Amino acid sequence: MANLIVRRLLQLIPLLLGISFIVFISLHLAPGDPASMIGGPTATKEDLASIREDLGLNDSLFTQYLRYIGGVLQGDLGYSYQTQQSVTEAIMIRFPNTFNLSVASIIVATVIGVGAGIISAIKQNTSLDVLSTVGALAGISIPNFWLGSMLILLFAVYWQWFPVAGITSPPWTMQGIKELALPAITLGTGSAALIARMTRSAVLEVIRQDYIRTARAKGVREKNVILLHCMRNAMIPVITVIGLNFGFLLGGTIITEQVFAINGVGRLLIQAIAARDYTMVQGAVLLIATLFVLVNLLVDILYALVDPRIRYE
Amino acid sequence: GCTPPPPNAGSAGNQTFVYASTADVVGLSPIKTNDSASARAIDQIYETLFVRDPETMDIKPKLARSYENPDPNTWVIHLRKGIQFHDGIPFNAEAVKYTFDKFRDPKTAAPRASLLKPIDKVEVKDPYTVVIRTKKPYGPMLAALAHSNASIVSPIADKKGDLMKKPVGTGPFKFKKWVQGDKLTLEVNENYWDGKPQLKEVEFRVVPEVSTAISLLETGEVHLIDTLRPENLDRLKNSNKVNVKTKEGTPVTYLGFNMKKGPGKDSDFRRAVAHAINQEELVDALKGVAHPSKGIIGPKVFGYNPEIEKAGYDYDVKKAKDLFNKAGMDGKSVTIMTANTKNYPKLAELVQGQLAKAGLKADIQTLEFGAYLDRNRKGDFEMVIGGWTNSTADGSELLYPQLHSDNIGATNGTQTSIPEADKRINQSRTTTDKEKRLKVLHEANKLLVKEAPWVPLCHDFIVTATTKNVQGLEVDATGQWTLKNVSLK
Amino acid sequence: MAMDTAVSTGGVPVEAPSPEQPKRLASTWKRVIKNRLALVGLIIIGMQVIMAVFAPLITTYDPAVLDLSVKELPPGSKGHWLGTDEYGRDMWSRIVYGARISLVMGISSVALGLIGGVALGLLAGYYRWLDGLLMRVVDLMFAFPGILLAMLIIAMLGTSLVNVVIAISIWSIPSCARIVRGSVLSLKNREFVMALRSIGASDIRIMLKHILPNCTAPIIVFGTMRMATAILSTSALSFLGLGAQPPTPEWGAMIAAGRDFMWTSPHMTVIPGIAIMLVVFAFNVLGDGLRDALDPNMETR
Amino acid sequence: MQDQNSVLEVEGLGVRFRTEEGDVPAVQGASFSVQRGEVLCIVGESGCGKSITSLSVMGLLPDSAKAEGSIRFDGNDLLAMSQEEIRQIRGNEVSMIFQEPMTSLNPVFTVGFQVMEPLVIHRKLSKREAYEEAVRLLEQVGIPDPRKRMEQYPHELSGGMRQRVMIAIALSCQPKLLIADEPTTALDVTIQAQILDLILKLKEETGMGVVLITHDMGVVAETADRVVVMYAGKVVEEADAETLFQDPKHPYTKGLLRSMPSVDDETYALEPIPGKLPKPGEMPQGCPFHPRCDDAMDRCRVESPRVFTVGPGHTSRCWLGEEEKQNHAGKSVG
Amino acid sequence: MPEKVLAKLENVKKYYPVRRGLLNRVAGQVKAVDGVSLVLHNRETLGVVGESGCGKSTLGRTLLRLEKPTEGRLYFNGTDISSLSARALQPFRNKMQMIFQDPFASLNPRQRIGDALEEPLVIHTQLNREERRERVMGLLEEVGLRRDHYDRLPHEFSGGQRQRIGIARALALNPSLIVCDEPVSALDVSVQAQVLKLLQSLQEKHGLTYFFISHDLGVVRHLCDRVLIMYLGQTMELAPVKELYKNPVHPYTEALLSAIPRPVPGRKRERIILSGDLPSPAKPPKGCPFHTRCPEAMTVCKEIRPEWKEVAPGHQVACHVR
Ligand SMILES: Nc1ncnc2c1ncn2[C@@H]1O[C@H](COP(=O)(O)OP(=O)(O)OP(=O)(O)O)[C@@H](O)[C@H]1O
Ligand SMILES: Nc1ncnc2c1ncn2[C@@H]1O[C@H](COP(=O)(O)OP(=O)(O)OP(=O)(O)O)[C@@H](O)[C@H]1O
Ligand SMILES: [Mg+2]
Ligand SMILES: [Mg+2]
Repeated sequence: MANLIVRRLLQLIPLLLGISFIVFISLHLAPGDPASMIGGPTATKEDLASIREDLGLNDSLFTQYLRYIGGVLQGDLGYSYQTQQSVTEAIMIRFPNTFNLSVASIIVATVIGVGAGIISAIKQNTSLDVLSTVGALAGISIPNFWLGSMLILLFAVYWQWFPVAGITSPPWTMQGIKELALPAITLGTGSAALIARMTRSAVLEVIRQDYIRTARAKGVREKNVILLHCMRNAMIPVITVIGLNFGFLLGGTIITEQVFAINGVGRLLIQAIAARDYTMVQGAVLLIATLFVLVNLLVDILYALVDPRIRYE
Repeated sequence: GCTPPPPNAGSAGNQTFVYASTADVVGLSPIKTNDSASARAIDQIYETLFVRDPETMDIKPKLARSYENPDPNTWVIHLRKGIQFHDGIPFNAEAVKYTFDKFRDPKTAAPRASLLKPIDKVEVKDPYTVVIRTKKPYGPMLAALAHSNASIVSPIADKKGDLMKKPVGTGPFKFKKWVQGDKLTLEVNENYWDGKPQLKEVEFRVVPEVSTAISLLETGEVHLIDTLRPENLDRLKNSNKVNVKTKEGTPVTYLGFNMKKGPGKDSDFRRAVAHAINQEELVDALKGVAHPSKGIIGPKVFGYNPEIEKAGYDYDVKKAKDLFNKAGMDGKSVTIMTANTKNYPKLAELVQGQLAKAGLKADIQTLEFGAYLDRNRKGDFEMVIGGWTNSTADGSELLYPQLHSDNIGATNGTQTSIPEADKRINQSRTTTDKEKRLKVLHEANKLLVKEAPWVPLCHDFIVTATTKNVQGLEVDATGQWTLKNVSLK
Repeated sequence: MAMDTAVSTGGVPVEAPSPEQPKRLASTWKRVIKNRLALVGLIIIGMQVIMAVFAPLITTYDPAVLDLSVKELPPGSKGHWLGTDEYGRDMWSRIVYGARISLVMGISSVALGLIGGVALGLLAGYYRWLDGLLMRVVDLMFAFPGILLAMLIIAMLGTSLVNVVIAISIWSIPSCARIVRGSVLSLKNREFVMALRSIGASDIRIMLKHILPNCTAPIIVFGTMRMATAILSTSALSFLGLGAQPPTPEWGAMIAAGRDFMWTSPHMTVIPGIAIMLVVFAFNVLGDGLRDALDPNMETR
Repeated sequence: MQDQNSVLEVEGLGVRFRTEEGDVPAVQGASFSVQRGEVLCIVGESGCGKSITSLSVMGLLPDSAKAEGSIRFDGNDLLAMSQEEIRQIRGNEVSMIFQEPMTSLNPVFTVGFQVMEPLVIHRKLSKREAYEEAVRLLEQVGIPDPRKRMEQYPHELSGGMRQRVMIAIALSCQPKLLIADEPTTALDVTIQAQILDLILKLKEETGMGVVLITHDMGVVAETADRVVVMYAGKVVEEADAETLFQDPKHPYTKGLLRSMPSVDDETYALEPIPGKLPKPGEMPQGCPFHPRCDDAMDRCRVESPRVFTVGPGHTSRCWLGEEEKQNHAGKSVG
Repeated sequence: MPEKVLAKLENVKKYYPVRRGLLNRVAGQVKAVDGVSLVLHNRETLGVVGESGCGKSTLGRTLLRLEKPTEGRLYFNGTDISSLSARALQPFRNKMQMIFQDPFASLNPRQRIGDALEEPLVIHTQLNREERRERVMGLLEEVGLRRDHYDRLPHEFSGGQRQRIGIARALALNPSLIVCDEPVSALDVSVQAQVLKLLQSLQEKHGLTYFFISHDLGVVRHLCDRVLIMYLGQTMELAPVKELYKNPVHPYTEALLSAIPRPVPGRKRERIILSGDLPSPAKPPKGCPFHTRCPEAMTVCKEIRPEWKEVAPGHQVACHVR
């Protein structure tokens, strides 16, 4: 297990180098540069020239990349071109919000998805099954901004059960839970649909296995057959989907963050791209990639916990 | 409870005012920023030597007491006494000199350095008198000094700290806390020289989605929003909790031509387009929150003369068709470039429809703003829909950057180079005589409207929405406001 | 010699082998339409295709022509049974013409993504020595934020439908590659692959003729699910101002454009939303049906 | 007819599956009984209905199946019981060992958990007692070092071990009836011998009735007291083991015996039964075996044979049986 | 017995790496085949018997060069093919074929039978479509299938029919050697006999050599000329079939023979019941691999691997005890 962790973390290094290189190149290929965005539409040639000089954009690409990577290797993600603030700090302000939102949405998605998946599997080919399929598909096909705005309109403006937007309190307080509720539902429905479909097929697969018959032959109660014997096995593929989704959520969910005015990584990233804030984009992407790898690692570790056949030596 | 205490709970002096902006504040130094979200905050924290009267648009002293021009190249400015920065150091001529010198220093790389470029030297005559010298007379000097970016900063604070993060000015509110991307909190400046404001705290919340901001306004969690789009108005009109104010403003939106290549080189083509544009219809489609004017310099900008309306091309589809034929445009199509921000895509669609009526097929190419800016600077387009906010409300500051040949390759995206116009624009800049300036600006305006490197589409309204209990908010035609006199009832 | 007198279907030996290809297709087809949900999906898609093909015949308005005198009419208005949008364009015409664009975009971006993903997945699954390298590339693509990718492509290549399609298809490559690789890994160890090697079949032949056809089930399921994501991605991109160019009646762009009118004219978002939902639903149930019908073992079960 | 000594009496059991092609019979009119301390073998080719028959006894038929007839266990009709009542019996008084030792144990639970489960459910033992009992059971089925095995997962055991664990589970509540569905098919001969010996030994010790399902006539010969031969969902012959091998009456039984290569006789000529087992939905008219039968008569093609008693405790479902003079009026069910 | 040597194995080993740990290093080896030497004569049937996992299939696959031997030499028709490249092997492919244990798994479920049978002809011959079709029709009839089976998919056949398809595919290229990997163990009792008879008649007709893998000693006795007993990747005993059944020398062979259930009721023979399970081939015991279960094991068995020696003409065995 320790071996696995070390290996993954080692693999992270070339991955991050690769990503930072690609991001660097593509940002520089994209039209516009940080100076032009800092100067804005009013900037004259002189203005732009002095900003470029100030930011060191007149050096060769190679020098710029080396300078950046040199800093990163020393643990310094650099300073934002646009706001001149520490990239690490900027990310650390946003990350907790994104993290809380991701956890909340994945909880919503898992509860709804796994529940609906089990029901539609054990009631296979009944109207309940069809209903849950249709519901799942509806969940995927509703755009997040639409659902989000509707939820705000109904639950925050009309009934005023939840606050409209923003995160002000820690997630373990009542107020914090209320603040996370609507965005988490908005994000959760999409993932719930996938999880439901995955759970359904996994349960159907497992329920046909010989050991389920064995459990029944032992006289195990049907409820336990499903929840204990069946789910423990069916969870294995489901965990992958949940993990993958969680990885994506951690990368920031621009639209939901925007609709619910959540100060998250997704918005940071998109603002940074819009501002051609090279260092900030790099920093955010490196964080997202790292998280993605870590979540995958977590999934692998969970695998081993759920499925004893998997052993990482 | 999930809603904050009712906004009118506290008595005066105990109130928190919340403003929602769609964009995050980039930074809090007037020297190092050039975006409107930052400017709104800077306007509460810092002050300028001069300000524009929101009603009359006249420029009057603020931190300055008075000024005189011993000669057209010299501005002697007398400062108010007894004003302190938030950090306790006194406001004086040294501070002004420091601020302007820092602003103009190329090493500072101030994004709006061009604003004070005409200044040659800043001298401290006595602790409360500064002398600003220019090489050539500079007409829009006062307008420039009234611009947010010309706010005076505390030299001590700037030298030791980072104004971007911890601003120190003389304004009615001082910095308290800033969570980047989320919320900026200001608190009242107890020692404000011009009378203590009634609000205790001011919050700038970032709410990127306008419809969410409106919801917040309706629930009373936010008191002011000013980035409304016309489409939002119908919703707000039905709300009994919200006041919407509209007011003619300085920003102009235009349809520009590439004057160096493509069909835009042909003046017949440009006139044809001008005839094909129906401003009334555009304004109507924008729910009336814009005003039609044929002038490039619009009604709220210094240099406007109502005469200009007669000089413009009237809406005449038939003429447009003829001229298109004359320009040899049958069967050809043009591309209109625009940015995916503000009303531009919407106007592009409307313009496309109007051109189609006159027989010209136009394709729209909306670009992400950075790419748009890049191509605009390079003049890489056929036609463009763009805008200029006129934040100094001075015609010279519109025509010089946008349509003067000096700025081709930068702000003059249409690459307009009309020697006659250049001359008038230069004159408007190099005289300090107000009447003379008005005259030459009007002439330049007329000339440009005739030559039509731009076809003005509309001049925007400034739209603000507040909760009903907000009182004393005065909004300037450039969209600027201060909360000094605001209270919640 | 012992003869296996198979008592198969009726037992009447069919001597002359009939032209087999149409027969296979027909039987797959029959099995698809036997599945009621899949049939519904098929009908919906059929209708969309008809709408797309005969758009000029079944609409009375040009979807791109503005008529500000009739803007924002609610559904059920005279002459515009689905209402009009903010520019007075007929919603029905826009939906009908939008079917062309959304279907083509959805299908082509998924198809492109599948081509890339299948190629990567096949190679990685089949060649152990390539697996490590290719999977790291896939990881890289996975970890690279999709929206950044889209924005970069669009910032570099410009906002056009083709570029949106490219962005979305690149986006689906890594998941597809992983799915295909998984199936290939398990298929590779099946005995029939060994059997093919024993008759001297080349790797290319085994991969393309034998392994690939056996991966169709997961590919179909992935592809049809991905259709939903693809069509919705265009709406997300439009929301960020990066999608189809106006006045193109693309459904995602229509939803995004209508969001400012959600309170006053909700039909501007709801109608294209329903259109998307129907397509997504149809493709998914059809995909399920198709997978079952293509499964050669279904009959024996 | 109630036999004091019999644990299980199956009469006229029929199982039908609802499928898309309509109702398909999998078992038709099967009757047999099992005595205490007796091993009844059910033989027949794959797909002839052996497993379905045993699953009916366990009440574990899939939802799409419908059973009719009567299955009396200890005098009570299992088919008339509620699911909950049957559950109480399952794993307790009747238990079952399945064909595939590799897949019949749940891969994610320890061996200990799985052995203890029925003890907790049926015998209501505490965790601790169940643990000790499970260790005892593993020891009983010949698993060395049982305490260590308790903590292991199925994949860590060999096939023979796993099958022994399955037997331990099945025996945990001292059932009156053990059903073993091809318990050794997946194992090697040397291991198979160990397992069969174990089952027989345990039967001797506890006196339970055993139903052993197999298609290996060798296994039958070595273990069975009585044998039921099934073909295409029907019981075609029943006899005690000795009789069946010495004097098989049904042509299918005869064919089966002839098509087994002999280990001891190299001159033995293989005589395969031609043709193949018909699919359940495509049963030929008349006797299901007639297309493959050398002795088939015209009558066999149209009329399904009745069950004839052809000797003491020896029945055969074949028209040839009618000619046998012992004309005990057989009852016809098919 | 025809004497001509068709194939020869000299100390053939096939180890599979066990990967684990950081960077997937090879941490150990499964010795699937561990030093097998033997000769295969023309037109004979060599039976290979052993428990599951003892390396029978691996040996068969290595013989056909579907796996590259880790060590040792492999001759076919006098040519050393142990290290030829895939391309250089191509001419040998049509001379050696395989029939697989699971007839269903060995057919591509989505390929029509006709196409599956034509595939070797496409790869190895210049025949055109029509000629190939004719050849396949002939093959179908030869193995007892009907011409109209050409267009069917594998799942539309019964197990016996599928195995006939596997046989037809192996025959398509007129091979001289066929490795039969448990060709009947997945079949029903009554069908198994049909297939065995078919294999016998084909051998007579085409002069085939069979390498016949099975764990059913009854089947082997019936079909084979010589029998090889394997245990944990090693050869235990090799003898002509009659000799082996009459005079088993190795204790393992004895146990195997005694454990076979005989279809003769009442005659409960004394069975040699071995204790314990098959050790893992990744960690085979030192010395004689069978010593952990051998009722007659001696100390020397635990230390030294017994030699492969001839105890009677054509009868070889590896055991210290005998
Ligand atoms: N769920 C099901 N739906 C439809 N038919 C089924 C189902 N399960 C079994 N059958 C049919 O019932 C018949 C009897 O099956 P059963 O499993 O009892 O055979 P078996 O004798 O145990 O065979 P084997 O030796 O292969 O285990 C088979 O023909 C099978 O096709
Ligand atoms: N490709 C492979 N990679 C790693 N190990 C393998 C591979 N193929 C076989 N083995 C191992 O080699 C050993 C011998 O396997 P092989 O398949 O030859 O046995 P077998 O005698 O044919 O068994 P069975 O009777 O079950 O078919 C087994 O332990 C197996 O796990
Ligand atoms: Mg069975
Ligand atoms: Mg094998």
